[in-house]
Amino acid sequence: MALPAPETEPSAASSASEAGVGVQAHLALVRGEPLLKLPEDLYIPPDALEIFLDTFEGPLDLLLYLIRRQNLDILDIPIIEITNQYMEYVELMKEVRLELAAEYLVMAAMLCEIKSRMLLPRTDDDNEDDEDPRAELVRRLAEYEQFKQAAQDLEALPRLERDRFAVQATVPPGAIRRLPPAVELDELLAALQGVLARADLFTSHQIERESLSLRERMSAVLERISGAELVPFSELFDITEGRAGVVVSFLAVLELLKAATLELIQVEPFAPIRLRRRGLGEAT
Amino acid sequence: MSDSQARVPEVTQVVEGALLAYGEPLSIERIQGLYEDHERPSREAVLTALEALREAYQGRGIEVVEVASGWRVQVRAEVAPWVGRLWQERPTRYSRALLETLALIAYRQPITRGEIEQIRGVAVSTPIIKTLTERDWVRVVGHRDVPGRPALYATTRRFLDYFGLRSLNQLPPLTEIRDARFFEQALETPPEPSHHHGDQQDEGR
Amino acid sequence: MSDSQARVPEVTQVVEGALLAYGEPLSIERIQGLYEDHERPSREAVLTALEALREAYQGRGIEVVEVASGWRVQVRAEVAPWVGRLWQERPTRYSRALLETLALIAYRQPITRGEIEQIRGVAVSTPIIKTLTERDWVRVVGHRDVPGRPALYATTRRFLDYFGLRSLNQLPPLTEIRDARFFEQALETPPEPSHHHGDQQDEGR
Repeated sequence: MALPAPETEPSAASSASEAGVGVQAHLALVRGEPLLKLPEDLYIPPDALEIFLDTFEGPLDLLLYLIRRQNLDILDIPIIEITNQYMEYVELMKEVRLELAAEYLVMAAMLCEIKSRMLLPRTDDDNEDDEDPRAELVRRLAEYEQFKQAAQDLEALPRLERDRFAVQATVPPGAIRRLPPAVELDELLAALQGVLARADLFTSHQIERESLSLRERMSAVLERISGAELVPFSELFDITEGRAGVVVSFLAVLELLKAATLELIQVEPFAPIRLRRRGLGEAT
Repeated sequence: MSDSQARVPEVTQVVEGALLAYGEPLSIERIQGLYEDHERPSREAVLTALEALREAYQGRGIEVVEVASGWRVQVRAEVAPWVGRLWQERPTRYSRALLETLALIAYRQPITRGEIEQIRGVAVSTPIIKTLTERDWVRVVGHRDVPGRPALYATTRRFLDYFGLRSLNQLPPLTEIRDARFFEQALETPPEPSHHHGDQQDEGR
Repeated sequence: MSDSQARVPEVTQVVEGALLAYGEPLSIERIQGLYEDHERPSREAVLTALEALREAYQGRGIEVVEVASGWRVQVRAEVAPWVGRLWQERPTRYSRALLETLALIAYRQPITRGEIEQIRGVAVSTPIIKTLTERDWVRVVGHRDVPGRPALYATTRRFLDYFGLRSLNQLPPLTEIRDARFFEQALETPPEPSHHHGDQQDEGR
């Protein structure tokens, strides 16, 4: 437990009484009459108080501390005594710390409720729902204690970066290559199908009208006319492709002219026609 | 690939190089996957290589261990205190609140934040959940089908790796709740009259 | 610290653990600095340890080398091609947005980004264009002479190679793709083993 070290407890008890005056002055605000009203077993040097209170992980933790410190049986808590001690701490926390988690107050209410139920006389005939008012609290305390221990066990496990260190040998450069994802043609076509379905209304005709060979040729022509120089019109045609090929090339050039990607230059009538990129001057 | 021309090294060499370079646990399958189909060693061959390494590392500064996601080489515990001085900063200590939250998720998974809060008796702070998630020790595995659909948290393989465990079964057992018999009784049946007397002592406060 | 009680391990063990844990070159001084004053090994002792490691690593998957800033352990060149495949895993699949963009470039080339966006109805992210360009499936073949001079994208020869096409003409015409039955037909007669995944999908329908 992250509570005051055991060896400080007995000595703190005596030092608290010895230095009584100073301490009282220090904590004068606590419940009006501070140290004298503190639980007798609250052996905490005043300057360590906040740290001490900080060590509690909530009301269950505080209750467990109160119970364990007195070697009390969790299963048979003297509820009145514990409630009183708990309230002392809560008062103290309210004085010392500005914010007190609401959970502490909820627990205080629960304890007071249990206390009052314990004080009520019981009639023999309502045995049915007459369970020990402490049962729920005991169950919660036991469960919390179990996980409090589990957390400590976890902390004790040897772990990386503290008790174990992973290795990291260097790999010579060049050995590492990252492969991009694989794509199947079907995936590509399925994606296109999706897009077409969405874009059906306004783009379908346009997309379908032109054959792929024309589209491909347009790219090829653009590639051919990539530099700043003028390319003779005739060079864009490969006679060996036959009539169909020539027609496709011609259509490609027309499409590109229409799209204002290329411009056609003829210095004078009947001079060779040449092509170049449009607007290339501005770009370079 | 030029790899195909290279002489295939011994399995032990490749396994050692891979484990040491990767720094994270490697499964047998992952190691086999380093090879082209025609040169791939059998599962047994990889296991034999791991065993050979384990022996070769006897009395050395490192060791081969098996954790949840596979095999890993780590610095031996005996030299860890010296090696740890390589890093100036002390390794982060985790708060009790974080460890308790982690313990609850580990032992009670899948669990909602509300359930954790109920057992701990205090609110679980968002930074704690964030830290646990960022460390990849904990993740959301679903949602409970109740109003608000709260997230269900569970621990990850990396959590096990980090704490050097092969499975959740290797977690330290939860401590028995003392006198479970009474505990159940207290919950299920009305307490015996004798207890009333015990309580009444308190009247003498 | 409890370290002081621990038996000081052999220098070789500490040196090995430190070199492997650190992953970066360590100088002799740095290694010596891991020890408390009274237990610190001499420079010669550290060098001897390094030499011992160098010998121990003969014929193994790793080696000790001295580089500018000190000593480090690295994977041997002989096994590096296999070990390097650890980082070669195929990342997750391409996004639908990327595939749609690629398909549109293939079918509508040369096409500007704006035109792709118009057809898809959403913006085309720069990383997508970057990925496609880096993969050398797509490139800029010109600029449309309109305000802003948008780049015109087209597919490359490598794109054709990757998908096993001799020319774009081998892609199915749009009218066919548009037909909802297209994929069912195509999958009923799987021509190549490469369409295996498709088959399995089909069975699951």
